[in-house]
Amino acid sequence: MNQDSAPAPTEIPIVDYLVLGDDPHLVANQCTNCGARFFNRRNACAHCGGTNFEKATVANQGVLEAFSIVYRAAPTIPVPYVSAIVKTQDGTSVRSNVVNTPADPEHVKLGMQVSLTTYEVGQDDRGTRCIAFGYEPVDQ
Amino acid sequence: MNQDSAPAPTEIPIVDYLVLGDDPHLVANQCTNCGARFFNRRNACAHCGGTNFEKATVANQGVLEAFSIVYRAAPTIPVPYVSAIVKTQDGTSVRSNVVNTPADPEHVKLGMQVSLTTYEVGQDDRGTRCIAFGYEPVDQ
Amino acid sequence: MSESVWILGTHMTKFTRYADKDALDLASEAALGALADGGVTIHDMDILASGTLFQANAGMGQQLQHQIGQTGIPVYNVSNACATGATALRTVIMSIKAGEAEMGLAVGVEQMGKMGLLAGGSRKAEENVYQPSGRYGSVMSVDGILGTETMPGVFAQAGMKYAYENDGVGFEQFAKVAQKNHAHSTLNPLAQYQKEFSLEEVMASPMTSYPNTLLMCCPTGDGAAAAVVIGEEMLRSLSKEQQQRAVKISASVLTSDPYVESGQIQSDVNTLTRNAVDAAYEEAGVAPDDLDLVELHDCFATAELIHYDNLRLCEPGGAGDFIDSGVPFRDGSTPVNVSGGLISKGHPIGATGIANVYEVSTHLRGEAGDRQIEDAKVGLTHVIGLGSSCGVHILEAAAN
Amino acid sequence: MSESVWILGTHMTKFTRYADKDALDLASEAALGALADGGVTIHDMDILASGTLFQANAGMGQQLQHQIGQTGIPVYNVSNACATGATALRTVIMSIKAGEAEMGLAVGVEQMGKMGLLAGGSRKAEENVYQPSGRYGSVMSVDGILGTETMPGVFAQAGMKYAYENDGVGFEQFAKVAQKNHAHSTLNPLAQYQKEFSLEEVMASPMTSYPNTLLMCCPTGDGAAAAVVIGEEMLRSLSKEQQQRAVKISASVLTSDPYVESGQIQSDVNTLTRNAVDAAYEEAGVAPDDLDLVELHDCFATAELIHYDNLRLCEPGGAGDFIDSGVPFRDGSTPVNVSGGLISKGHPIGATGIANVYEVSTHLRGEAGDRQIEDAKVGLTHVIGLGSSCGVHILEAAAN
Ligand SMILES: [Zn+2]
Ligand SMILES: [Zn+2]
Repeated sequence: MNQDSAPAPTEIPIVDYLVLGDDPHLVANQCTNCGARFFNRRNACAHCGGTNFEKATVANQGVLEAFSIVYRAAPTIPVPYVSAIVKTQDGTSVRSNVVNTPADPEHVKLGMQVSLTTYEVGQDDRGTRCIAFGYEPVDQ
Repeated sequence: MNQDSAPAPTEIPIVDYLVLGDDPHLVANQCTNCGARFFNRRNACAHCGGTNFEKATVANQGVLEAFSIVYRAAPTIPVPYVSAIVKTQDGTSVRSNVVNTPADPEHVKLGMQVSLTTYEVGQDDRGTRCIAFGYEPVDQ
Repeated sequence: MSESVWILGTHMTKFTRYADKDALDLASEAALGALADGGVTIHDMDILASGTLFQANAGMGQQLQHQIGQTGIPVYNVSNACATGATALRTVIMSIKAGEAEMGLAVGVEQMGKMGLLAGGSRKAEENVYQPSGRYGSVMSVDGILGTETMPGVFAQAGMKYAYENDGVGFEQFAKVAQKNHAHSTLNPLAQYQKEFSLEEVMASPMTSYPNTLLMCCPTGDGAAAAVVIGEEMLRSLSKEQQQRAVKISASVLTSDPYVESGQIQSDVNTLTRNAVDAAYEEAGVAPDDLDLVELHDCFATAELIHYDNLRLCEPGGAGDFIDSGVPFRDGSTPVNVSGGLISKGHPIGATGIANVYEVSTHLRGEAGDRQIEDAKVGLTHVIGLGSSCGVHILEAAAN
Repeated sequence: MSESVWILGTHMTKFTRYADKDALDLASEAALGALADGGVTIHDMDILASGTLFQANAGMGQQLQHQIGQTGIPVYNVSNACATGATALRTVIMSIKAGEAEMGLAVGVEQMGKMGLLAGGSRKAEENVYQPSGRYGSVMSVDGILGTETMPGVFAQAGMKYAYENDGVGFEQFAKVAQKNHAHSTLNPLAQYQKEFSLEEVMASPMTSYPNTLLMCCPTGDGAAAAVVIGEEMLRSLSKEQQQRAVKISASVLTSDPYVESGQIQSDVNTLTRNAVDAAYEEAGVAPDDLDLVELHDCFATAELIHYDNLRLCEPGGAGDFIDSGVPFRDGSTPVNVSGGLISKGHPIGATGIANVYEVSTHLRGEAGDRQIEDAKVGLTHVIGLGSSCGVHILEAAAN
C-alpha cells in the first residue's frame, strides 16, 4: 500500500463536548428556559425541568477553584496528576486535569488563572488520535 | 513414581450435607427446639429462631412431589435433565435430579416412589472424584 | 387513621429491546409521562422511590433526578427481585401515609437487553482442586445436578406441585394460560410481543422446562413505568378533571415468605401471595368477586395457574377448571392479564410492579382503548419475586 | 401528628476484614444482637429493612430472614450509596409513622474485603477502534484525564474548594481531623484500627490524593450494624428497663442534592447536608449547641472539616479555627467522631449509617465504657453518599 494514498490520521475528541479544530473549546447543552449548562446528553433540565436545549460555547479562560494531586489510581493511569475544578469566565464549572506544570502544591495554587489546552492521549488501531483537554496555568 | 504407592483417588461429596461411605445419605441441621431441618450452615432457625442444631439423618426413600424436565440451561450443563422436589419418608423436602430413567413425562410421574443414589460428576486435577446424589425410581 | 392515597398520573414505556436508549432514558420517559399525565411536575414531588434490580446499586433515583430535576427531595432506591417496582410504589405510599409527603413519584425501570432467558449457575469445564465453599459446602455449581436453579424450571416445579395436589391440572391447562395471554396481547400496543398462537402452537413450541414451553415463558426486555401518588387531602385541592381521573389505592400490601418446610429448597411463592391478598381484600373491603380485572405475575404459565388459587379467584384446588371454563379470558367474568401479561407484554423486572398498576388504572379510567374492559371499577395487581417478596395493590375508579 | 419513634435495641459487629464470615453472618450477628439488646425477637418485628450496596440486588433482607426467622413481614432492600444504612433505618421509621408497624428491624451490612481503596475507571492498554459512547460521547475512560473519579480525590477537591473560599484552612487543618479520629479510636474496641498517630505522622504518610494522605482516608472493610425501632405507644407497654434504655429518635431526615451549577461535574455534598440538618434541628427542636456528641461522615479528613460548617457546628467559614481550637476533640465542647470515625473505625458502606446510631445511642445510654462522653443527652448522626443522598438523625436519651 502506498503511504501517500493513505488517509491522514484523523482526530477524535475524548468526549463529544470537546470541539476540536483551530480554536478548541467546550460546548454545553444550555437550557433555553433557565440557562443551566450540562455536558451530557439530556432528557430534561436538572434545574427547571425544561426540555429545550441549545448549544453554548464555554469560555476557555478560568480560575482554579479546587484541585487534588492524585497519587493512587487504577494501574493504567500515570500518577501523580492534578485533578481540578475550574470555573470559567462565563461561570461554568468544568472538571479536568491541570497540565503543563509540575504536580505539586508549589506550582498548583487555588485561585490561579488557567486556560484550556488540548493534547493527544492515545491512538486506536486505525491511527485515529484521541484528543483530550486540560487546563494550563496562565502567566500573569 | 510407582503407581502402587500412589494414594487411591479419594472422593468428595458435591455438598457437605451428602455423607458418602457404605450407606450414602443426607444429613440435615435440625433445630433442637422445633425440629425444622436445613441443609445449609445456620445462624439461627428460620422457623422458631432457635440457635441450637443437631445433625439428623434424612431418609433415602421418598415420593416425587414435583419435577421439571429442563431443556435450556447454561452451556456446560447436559440437557435434558429432570429436576425434582422429593419429599422423603421422614417428611423432609429435598431438591435434586431424577436419574437412571428416561427424561420424559412417560417415565417421570408425579407421586412415584424414588430412592437416593450417588454417582460421579467430575474429577479434579488431583484425581479426587466429586460424588453427587440423585433420586431413581423404585420398582413397585 | 391515615388518609387515603391515590394514583394521580401513570405512564409506561413500550416494553421491547431498546438498542439506542439507556435505562435512564426509559426511566425519564416514564417519569415525565406520569408527571404530565397527572398534570404536575417533578417540582411538586416530596419523595422519589426508584426500583431497579440489575443496576440496584447505581443510585438510579438520583441519576433520574439529575436528568429531570434535582429538587432535594428524599430518594429511596429499592430492590425486591420481581417485586421491585411494587416496592418502590409502596415506599411512596408509606411516606404519604406517614405524613412526610403529600405527593410522590415511583419509578420502576430495567434494561435487560438480550441477557438470555435463564438464571442458574454454570460450571467451569475444568476444575482445579475441589474445595468446599459457601453455606452448603459445595465443590462446584450444583445447578443441573441437584435440581434446577433456572427460573422456568423453578416455576415449572411450583406448577407441578399444584398438579400433584389437585386434579384436572396438567400440561394443557398450563398451556391455555399462555394461549390466553398471547391472544390478549394483540390489543396492547405497549406489549413486547403481539402475536396470537393456537393452543397447539403453544404446546408444540420448543420445550424450555417441561411443562413450560418457550411460548409459556416471559421474555427479557427493557422498559420503565412510573406513577405519581397523592394523598386525598392534596388531591381535593386539584382540578375536577384530575380528581375524576385519579385512581384510589384501596390496598397496598407487601409480604415475604413465612417459614414452610419445603421453603429451604425452593422458595415458596404461595403462602406469601395468600397472606398478601387476604390482607389486601380486608384493607380494601373488597372480595374476589368484586374484581373487574386482575394483572397477576405470570412470569411463566405455570405460575399464573397457581396464582388463580392463591389470589382466591377460583375454588380451592380448582385452577384447572378455572382456565378450562374460560373465566380468566377477557370476555370471561374475571379477566386476567388483559395486557398480555408478562408472557407477552414483557417483564423488565423493575418496571413490572408499576406497569401492572398502569394497566389497571388505565382500564379504571376508561382509557384502555381497544383492550378496555367495559365498566371496570375495581382491579387488582400482583407481583412476586423469588426469595421471596409479594406485592398486591387493589385499585378503584374514582366515583363520578 | 404521628407518634414518636425510639431505638429499642442496637448492635454493631466489629469492623474489620473477615476471612471466614460472609455478609449474612455479619448481618445475622448484628440483627440478633440488636434484638437481644432490645429484649425482643424477630417474631416481634412488623417490618425489616436491609441496606447493602455491593450486594444490593441480592435480596439480603430475605436472605437474613431465611437465617434468623421467616415470619412473613414486609422486607425492603434499599441502597443509597454511603447513606444506605441510614436509608434502611429511615424506612423502618417511616413504616411506624405510617401506622403500618409498631416495631421493626433495620440492618446495614457490607462485605468489601480488600477490594482496594479507590473507585474510578481504568483504561484498557490497547483500544480497538474509538467509538463514542454513553452520555458524554466518550471514547475511553476519562478517569485521570478529565480529572479524577476516585473518592479520595473527589473529597479532596470538596475540601480544597472550602479552602479556596475560606481562610485558615489548609493541609494541616485537614490532617488534624485524622489525628483526632485516630486518637479517639484507641478507646473503641469495635474499630477496625486503634492506633494513635502524631500530626506529623499523619502528614508524612503516603499521599493518596493531596491533601488526603493514606492516614486521612477511611479503609475498606466488613461489618454490620442493626437497630430495633419502636413506636412510643408500644414502647410504653414494655418493661421499665427497656423504656429507660430506649433512645428517642427526635429527627430523621433524608435529602438529595438540589441543583447547583457545579453539581453536574462533581456531586455537591454541602447543600443537601445543610438542608438535612436544618430540617432535623427544626424537627427535634434542638440547636447545634445542644449536641453532646456528633458522628459525622468523615470518609476522608477533608470531608469532616467541611461538614463542621455544613452541620452548623462552627461559625460560617470557620471550620479551620474550629479544629485548631480543639472543639471537636473528645475533651472539647462538641466531640465529633469519638468512635474513631470512618477513618479509624472503618466504613463497610451499608453498615455505616446504622453504626453511627449505635455509637450515639450507646453514649446516650451511658454504656460506652472507656470512650463514654459524660452525661451525653443529645447526639447527631450524619452520613452522605455521593450521587447524592444525606441522612441525618438526632437522638436523645430517655428521661430518667
Ligand atoms: Zn432549565
Ligand atoms: Zn426451630
